[in-house]
Amino acid sequence: MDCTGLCETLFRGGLDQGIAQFISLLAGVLLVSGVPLVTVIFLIWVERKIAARIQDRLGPNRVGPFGLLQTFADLIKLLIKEDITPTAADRLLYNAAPLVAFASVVLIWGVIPYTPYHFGADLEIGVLYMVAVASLGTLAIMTAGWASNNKYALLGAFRVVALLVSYEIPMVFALLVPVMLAGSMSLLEIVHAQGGMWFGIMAPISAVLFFISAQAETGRAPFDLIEAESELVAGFNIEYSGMKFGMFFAAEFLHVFTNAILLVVFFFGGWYGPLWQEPLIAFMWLGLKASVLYFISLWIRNTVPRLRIDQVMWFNWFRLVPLSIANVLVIATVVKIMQLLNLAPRNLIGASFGEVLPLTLVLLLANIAMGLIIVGQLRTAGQTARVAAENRASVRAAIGD
Amino acid sequence: MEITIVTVAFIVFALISLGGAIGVVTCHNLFRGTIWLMVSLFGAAGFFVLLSAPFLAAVQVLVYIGAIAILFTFAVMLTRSISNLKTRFTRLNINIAAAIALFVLLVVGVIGPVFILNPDLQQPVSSVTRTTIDLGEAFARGNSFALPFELASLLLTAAMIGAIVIARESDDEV
Amino acid sequence: MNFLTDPNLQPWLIPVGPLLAFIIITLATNRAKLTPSGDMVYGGFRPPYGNMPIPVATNWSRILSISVGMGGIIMSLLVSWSMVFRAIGDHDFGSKIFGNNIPWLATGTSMLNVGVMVDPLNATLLFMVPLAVLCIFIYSIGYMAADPRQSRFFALISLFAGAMLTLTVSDNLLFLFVGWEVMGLCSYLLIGFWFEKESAYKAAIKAFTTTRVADVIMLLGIVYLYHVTGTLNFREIMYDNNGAMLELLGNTPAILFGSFGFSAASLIGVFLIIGTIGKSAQFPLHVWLPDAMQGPTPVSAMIHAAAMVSAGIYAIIRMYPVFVGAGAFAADPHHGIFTQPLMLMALVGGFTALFAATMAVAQNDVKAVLAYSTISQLGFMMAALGIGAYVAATFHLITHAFFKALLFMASGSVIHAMEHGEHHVHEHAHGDGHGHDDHAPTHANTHEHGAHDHSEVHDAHDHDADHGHAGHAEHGHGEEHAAHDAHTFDPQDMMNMGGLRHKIPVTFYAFMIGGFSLAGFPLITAGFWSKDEILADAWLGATEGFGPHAFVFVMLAIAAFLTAFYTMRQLSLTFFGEARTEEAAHAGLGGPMNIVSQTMQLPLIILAFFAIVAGFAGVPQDFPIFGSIFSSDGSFFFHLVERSVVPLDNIAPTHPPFNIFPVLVSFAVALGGLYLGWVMYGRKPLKAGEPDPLVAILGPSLHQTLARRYYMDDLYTLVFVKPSQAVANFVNVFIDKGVIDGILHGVARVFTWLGDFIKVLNLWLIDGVSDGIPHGIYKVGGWLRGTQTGRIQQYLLAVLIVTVLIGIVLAVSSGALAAPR
Amino acid sequence: MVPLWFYLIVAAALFCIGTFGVLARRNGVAVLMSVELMLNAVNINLVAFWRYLTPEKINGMAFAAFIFVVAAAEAAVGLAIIISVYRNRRSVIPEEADTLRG
Repeated sequence: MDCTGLCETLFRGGLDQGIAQFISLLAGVLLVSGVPLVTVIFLIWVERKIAARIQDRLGPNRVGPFGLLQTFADLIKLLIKEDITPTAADRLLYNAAPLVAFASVVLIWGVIPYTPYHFGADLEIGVLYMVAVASLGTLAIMTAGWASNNKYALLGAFRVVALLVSYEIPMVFALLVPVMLAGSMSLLEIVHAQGGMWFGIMAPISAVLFFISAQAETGRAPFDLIEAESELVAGFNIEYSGMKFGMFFAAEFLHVFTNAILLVVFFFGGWYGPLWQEPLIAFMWLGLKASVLYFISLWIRNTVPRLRIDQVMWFNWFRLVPLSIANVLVIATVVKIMQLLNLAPRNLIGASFGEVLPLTLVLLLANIAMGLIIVGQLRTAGQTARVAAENRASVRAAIGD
Repeated sequence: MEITIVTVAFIVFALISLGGAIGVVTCHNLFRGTIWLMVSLFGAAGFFVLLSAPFLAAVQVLVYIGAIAILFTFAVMLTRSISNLKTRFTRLNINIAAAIALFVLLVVGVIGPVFILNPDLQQPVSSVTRTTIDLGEAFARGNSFALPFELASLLLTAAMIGAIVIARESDDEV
Repeated sequence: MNFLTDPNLQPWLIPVGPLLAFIIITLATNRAKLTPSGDMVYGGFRPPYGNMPIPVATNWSRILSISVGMGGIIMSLLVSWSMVFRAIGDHDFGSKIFGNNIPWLATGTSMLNVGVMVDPLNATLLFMVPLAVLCIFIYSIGYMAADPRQSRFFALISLFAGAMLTLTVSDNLLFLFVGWEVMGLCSYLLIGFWFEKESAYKAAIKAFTTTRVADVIMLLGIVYLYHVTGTLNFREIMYDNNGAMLELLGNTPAILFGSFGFSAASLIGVFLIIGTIGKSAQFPLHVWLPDAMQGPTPVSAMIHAAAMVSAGIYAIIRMYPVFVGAGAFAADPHHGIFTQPLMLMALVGGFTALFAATMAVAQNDVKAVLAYSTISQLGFMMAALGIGAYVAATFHLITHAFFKALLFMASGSVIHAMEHGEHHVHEHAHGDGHGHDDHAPTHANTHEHGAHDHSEVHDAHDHDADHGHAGHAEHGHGEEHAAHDAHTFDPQDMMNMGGLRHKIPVTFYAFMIGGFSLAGFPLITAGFWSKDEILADAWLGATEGFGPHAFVFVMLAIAAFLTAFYTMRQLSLTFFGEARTEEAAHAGLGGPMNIVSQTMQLPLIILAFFAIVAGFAGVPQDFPIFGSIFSSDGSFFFHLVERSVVPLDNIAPTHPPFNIFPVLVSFAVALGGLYLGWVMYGRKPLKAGEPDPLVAILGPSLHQTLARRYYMDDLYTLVFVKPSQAVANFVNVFIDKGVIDGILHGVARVFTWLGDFIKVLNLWLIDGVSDGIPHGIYKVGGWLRGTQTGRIQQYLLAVLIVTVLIGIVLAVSSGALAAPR
Repeated sequence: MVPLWFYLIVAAALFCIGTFGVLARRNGVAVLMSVELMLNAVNINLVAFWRYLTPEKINGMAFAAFIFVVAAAEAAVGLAIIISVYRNRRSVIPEEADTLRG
């Protein structure tokens, strides 16, 4: 194992190499897992502020400047709260669930390339790893819902699992597109492959698909029927209190932001930005783009009403899944044809803007065509639904209901 | 033999997978059983990583833990069989004896003479390996695994349809 | 193996089209819907179906079967014509031929190959057959338009065409025989196509059995040939290594009559000729052909012109060198040396030509006349072959095919027109209330129904209205309808016709061309040239004083005279003068724009063209004027066929030098016959009900004899049918009922006694044992089923234990447990 | 370094535990889980053999992938069967589903 950077310094400093390696690795791990922990605290504040503004409120403004410290206050509150475990609960699982939930998010950060040089690990199968780890979250929520031995919790858990398992399918299909384009599953190479052109421009539909399914993965509105307060009191985490609840809470917020980052990495060129590419600037670009997307998701969350579970499922199985499959097929065909025509570089990594331009245009056209088809389809569906609703209403009026 | 990080990791994963397996076959509570199953499968995934098959590891986590195990939890809850059985086992002693006999046979009869005591199978793991890209190409190349791959997809489709048909409430019964 | 470019493989494609069409039509396009048979017309015959629902081909299947059939025949037409023109193109064609064969079945050591070939001889047929068949197809579209079984008709006729083409292109005798037999089957099915008519199915059976007799003998010949030579391939037998095989055949004495100077070649030849006599309806076995007129007219054209009868002659020409023979028993007809086969052919052919011509004179049925003339023309060919003039025979085969097909179809449209007139008459009769005074009202009623199935009936609907109960009313006395209809009006009887030339002019001119060609009208018609060839050959031999040639010449001359006579008679009776019946007065094909009339007239025009020009292909070179015009460098046809012949000098075709006498003779007989016919029938045409002047001339008894075909049928009935029936009756009464049944009953009684005894035995011995065994098995089973607990885990445990045991055994036995190495 | 037979031993143990589960558990779902364990043991063996004996080939990985497919199909169908059996006889105990007893 090579010994560079921190390890090298320590080694020169007279430490045994193995220990030096260990320390450097540990430092890396701590960094990678610490960054999100710190991030989430501010994320919560940001979210609350934005939600307040959207809902025409002030939001937290007492503790600290602009209520910046509000989250710390909540944190302390959660920490010092009594830690209740229901008597009939399955203790082990009940306590393990929050950890798994939070870990499933933090583990994703292990593969995210912040800059060309700063990343936890560059796995050959990064995308797969990411999806697999995310699926652990499902498990955690299921466990939590079941272990807390509460029917509302269990119902919530069922909904979560149904939701997540279903929406994983369009998500993975949407991720197939960047993987195909970059010819690799390593997130680092995917970002490198977007040096010429962002995949979000080559395949906007995939980006949208990923965004929607990510929104569902995190159980944000309009898919927030996991904790549909009005139906099942708080969903799977009804029995949780104190820091365990805090963990779920943090995990959710963090997951949203993580998805924003992933969206950037997969579709919006990671660290690439208009100006300099120095590591720090690159990190800023990543953060900036991620924040914009994060804001959009918050926006949607706070403005869109909640859907019924059957609507959610129908939308997934009858709209997203077919669309995502068709999307993959179309893009694969187009790319192959373009490569056969020598209009597209075999390997996008290191390809310049000029080289990928024709491919981009053609793919964009294909996507626009697909988009038009989808829109028309939705339009007709909506019209029929509206007509049906009006008929129902008129019938009701007729029978004086 | 010297203890390397690989050896340690191997031992850890072995403990995880075997412990999980024992948990699966012994636990009262089937929901825990599913959790144990996931643990065991996670250990297997670790083995795959050690064997430099990261793709398989990821697929293991994704497919087994993400899908199959969740399926099992559903089945457990749908059949209300979490802990509705007084006794866990049938013919415990015979079965234990049979399983142990099988293990002994495998170790003493096959693994021992063929692999342990065989000097030319003691070589360390070679450095050459194949990547996920090779696997993908193997699945796509006609003279390699393309046909089995398609057949596998066919099998999955058939299984899906069969599962739906079997598990669907027939319309006449309520 | 590229079937489209390689000329050696293309012959395979020739029969494929129609055969494929047969399969497709049979399997795919035979939709029929049950419709109450108002009374369907089956060839002018109304079966007493009352209102019984019968399957009628739907329009969809009609159209589809027509198009498929046409497609098939057109395909083979294109392929074969491309082959023919390619063949005519290159000049060393004949020495080299197009052909290809595959091993078919291994007979012991030798392998029997079947294959196809195109050589000059069957190239000529390949020019004629598909064209004629195509015309027949087109014709049947209109002719069968109203038939309830049209799609079946097209299937069968396609199979027929396919068989004919197979026979034509086959390069060995067995393959030829296959096509031959399939054609026999098809002719059976097609003659009996209207099996509602008793006469039709009787005729079918008659044709089938008659030809079968001949075919069996022919098969004997084939088998013997294969036994001697070990091959059936034409080239190998006759043409390859300049006739060694013929030498062999000629030198081996036959197994039968070997002592009477029969060589194997002769015996084989006689057998094959007998086969042909059956197929081509020569003298003793000609009886089936006139009856075959019961089939639809296109079938008559097919059988009597294009396909079947030609096949017989073709087979002989194909095997001609064998007949002529070589070696010790070699013949040289051009120098008066004959083998038995040649003699047989000369005698049979000459006799049949005259014999059939005399019968044709006295026939009143428009198709029967043609049938007999066919027999007689075939006699011409046989005779020509007998005297060695096989080029002339081939030539006559081709020309005859054209003008005879033309004549048949023309007569068919005449009949069609007559039936149309008949319906018109009866609608009319129905319309104004009173039919012919000799017709019962039910009869008019019947025909008013009969009007339905003709496409040119305009107001079929209001008939439909009262159709139902009317049909029910007729259920009771359906039979007498049949009888009634059968003899009320015969649309084929020439005595009922007359004056049709105004009604159906196209048919008239076509018929006239065909008739003149048949009669051998000098110089312009095809028939003249081919007949002249034959006569010239015969005359050449006769001048050198060979008996057979003289015989043939005389017979053929007289026959030709009669031919011209009855042709003229037929023409006059049919077309000239005034209509002798009301039906004839209203005859017609339903207007020129009618699809029926069009499809029925187009082929007539095509064939009329060929009936004239086909002759010019074979004009002798040294014939005055014409020779220099049409065959300045020798007769084209002669050269073509000549090239297909073996290089044996004794049968090398000799082209007789031009001699004025036979030409004058053929002039005389043709013109004389025509003139006589004109004098007797054309100049002052018959009035209605006026008797045939011929009767007066010949005297009723002789005329009756001719009309009754020399009582041949009665003779056969007396000689063959009656005795066999008597024998069968005797066998039935005495042998069956008396002896065999007696024995059987006796045996049965014995066994009954035995059975009673054994029954007693059973009760205490057998039952004891046979019940004990199942009981024991039951016990064992009951004990065994205890192991079938239905508990899967127990099964698995058993499996595991057994596995472990086997594993231990293997581990121990394989020494795996031995000390480590 | 880890020799091949480590993996084989572990896989054998896993297999035997799974066998025991299949044979002994009274609950159908548990039986299916044990089947999954056995399949995993097989998978480990396959990959181990591939990695140690024929690393230059791709077969080991490919077969493991196919085993995943088979496992997924097996789980789906098996659970469906168990659910329908439970629906019909209110029991998930294979021992009690013995309609075929002779």
